[in-house]
Amino acid sequence: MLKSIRLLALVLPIAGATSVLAAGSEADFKAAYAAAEAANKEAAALRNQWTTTAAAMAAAKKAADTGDFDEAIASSKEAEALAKASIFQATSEKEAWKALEIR
Amino acid sequence: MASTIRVRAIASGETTEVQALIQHPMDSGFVKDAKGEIIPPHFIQELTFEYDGKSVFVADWGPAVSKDPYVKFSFKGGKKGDDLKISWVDNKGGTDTTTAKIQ
Amino acid sequence: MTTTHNDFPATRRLILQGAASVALVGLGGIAFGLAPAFAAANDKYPEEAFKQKSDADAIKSLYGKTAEPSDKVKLDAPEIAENGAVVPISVSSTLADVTSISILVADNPNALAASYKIPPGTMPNVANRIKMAKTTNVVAVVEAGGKLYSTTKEVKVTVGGCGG
Amino acid sequence: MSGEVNVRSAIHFASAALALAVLAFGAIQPAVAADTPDPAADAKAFRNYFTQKFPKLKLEDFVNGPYSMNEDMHRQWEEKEQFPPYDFSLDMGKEMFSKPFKNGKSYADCFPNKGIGIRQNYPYFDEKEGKVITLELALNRCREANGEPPFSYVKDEMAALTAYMAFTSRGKPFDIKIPGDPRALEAYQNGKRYFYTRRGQLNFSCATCHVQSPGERIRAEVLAPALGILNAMPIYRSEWGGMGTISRRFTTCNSQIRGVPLNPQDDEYRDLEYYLSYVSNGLPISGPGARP
Repeated sequence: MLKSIRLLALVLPIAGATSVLAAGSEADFKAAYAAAEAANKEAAALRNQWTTTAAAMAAAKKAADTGDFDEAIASSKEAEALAKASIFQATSEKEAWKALEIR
Repeated sequence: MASTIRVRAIASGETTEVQALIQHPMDSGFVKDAKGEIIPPHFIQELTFEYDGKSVFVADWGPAVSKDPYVKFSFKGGKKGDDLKISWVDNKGGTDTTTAKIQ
Repeated sequence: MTTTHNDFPATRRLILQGAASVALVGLGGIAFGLAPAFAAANDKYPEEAFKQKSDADAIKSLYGKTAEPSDKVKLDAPEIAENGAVVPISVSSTLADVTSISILVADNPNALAASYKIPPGTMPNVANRIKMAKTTNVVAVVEAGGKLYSTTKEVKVTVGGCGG
Repeated sequence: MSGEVNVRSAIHFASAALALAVLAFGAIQPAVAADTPDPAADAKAFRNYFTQKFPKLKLEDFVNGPYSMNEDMHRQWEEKEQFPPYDFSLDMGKEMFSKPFKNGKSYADCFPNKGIGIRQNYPYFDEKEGKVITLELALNRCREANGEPPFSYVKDEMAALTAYMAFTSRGKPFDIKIPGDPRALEAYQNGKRYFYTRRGQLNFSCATCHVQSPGERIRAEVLAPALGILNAMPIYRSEWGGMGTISRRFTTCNSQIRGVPLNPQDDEYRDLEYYLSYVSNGLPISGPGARP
């Protein structure tokens, strides 16, 4: 019984350590995903979201569910970039649209 | 339920021109629905036109005929007020018939 | 453009599914043939001809002979179909005692699209709307006096009409 | 040696000129845009742009969209019009229009002239509500006012009803009015801004396709000119294998350029329809229509 407890005591920290490592990238994923979500909400406020942002966020979530946090972080970052681009588009078009107007 | 067959038969001189439009999905069996499942083949196989008891036109159709199929032909004879009987059978045994007056 | 990478696997998956589904349907087709009940219901329906892949096989299965090109068969079809799902095609002929007109689309999954029986007293012309999978030859065949005549025209299709 | 100096000075000169031009262009821009919107002038300019771009086209032919853009398409359209695929939807709409609601009333009681021959006046600006009212919205409001559930704006029932109402107005010119109310002018301007604003990852605006390149192909489709683009609504599209309302057309256009569509009949779409209909004033209603 004693041996098993000692063994268990040994295994636990290692498991703890590795999960910390994995958890680390999970935390990174959560942060990256939250950033993407925030940017996409701002795009929504400007009534100018892109379908590809939503697709990248879905891919990120799917990858995260399977535990592939590297892929999940990459997709979250991509989603954030797309959301930021859609925000830039909305703000720059506030004036730029007049260039094309038929006069 | 209104008939699925719309017919326009116009007698001019000694020929009658017949146009028909039929409400039918004409599914080819190659199309997938939103959930990705194949929509099974469902198409009209035979369409017959009868005037004065004898067949004046028979169409054998495959799945390559468009949805809501249309056909136009003309035959000698037929005068205003006569009856033209139209009926179809599809690959699932579905049928519909109607009788139209020649204008 | 970073985004293209995540489109690519999606389209590849679609193509694979597409291939699988066509194979599946092929199987379905064979089983379909085994159900004599349907065939018996309208024995005049040329079951076999509609299942042939190529236009040549379909013509042979339908008429049992080959067609010779003739300028007496007129095929009216668009240069570029506005949509492969609805291609207006009309066939007419100046030949005497026409008994049948058929329309085939060479590269469709099954070439034979429609076949019309023209009883005596019915004019040798027909118009209809058919589906075309892609740019290919439309073949119009007219049976007159026991012989087969045909004409062919290429129709460009930009959006496939068979879907899937 | 002197050759080299010339080259360097040429470059300097060119870049200075360029900077000047950009500045000048920038300077002119805000001066023009600051004026208050003048819908009448816009409509005239809008019509002139297209009649000059397609001098051979009769004014009323613009309502046929892509079919007025090339002969081969026109012939295919004429063939379809002999027995058009929207026939079923039209009959269904006519039947629905006359069938009373559970409370005995019917659509005829909600609309001026019993709903017959009035499509050309929609959308109109409702000064009580201070907003644009489109035909599709008015139909659903009529249903709700009579205790019936509203229809989806993109599905067949709404298409059937609007098909019938459009059919009863065939040939009547669009007659959209902008009352003196400043909110109406603002709604018109919102619609115009939406029409010219680039959106979606493909960074297209409605104008990129329907003003800059009507008659040309984008992938498989020939682009319709913006003038008279709503006159044939609702349309049976071979692409959809079914009917489509204006709401369906706006939302699908958004997603095709990878922009997330708003909800049907959101203010932006109602204002957009207001602008597009106004600048097509005078062109005949030809709905319901068939399209590729």
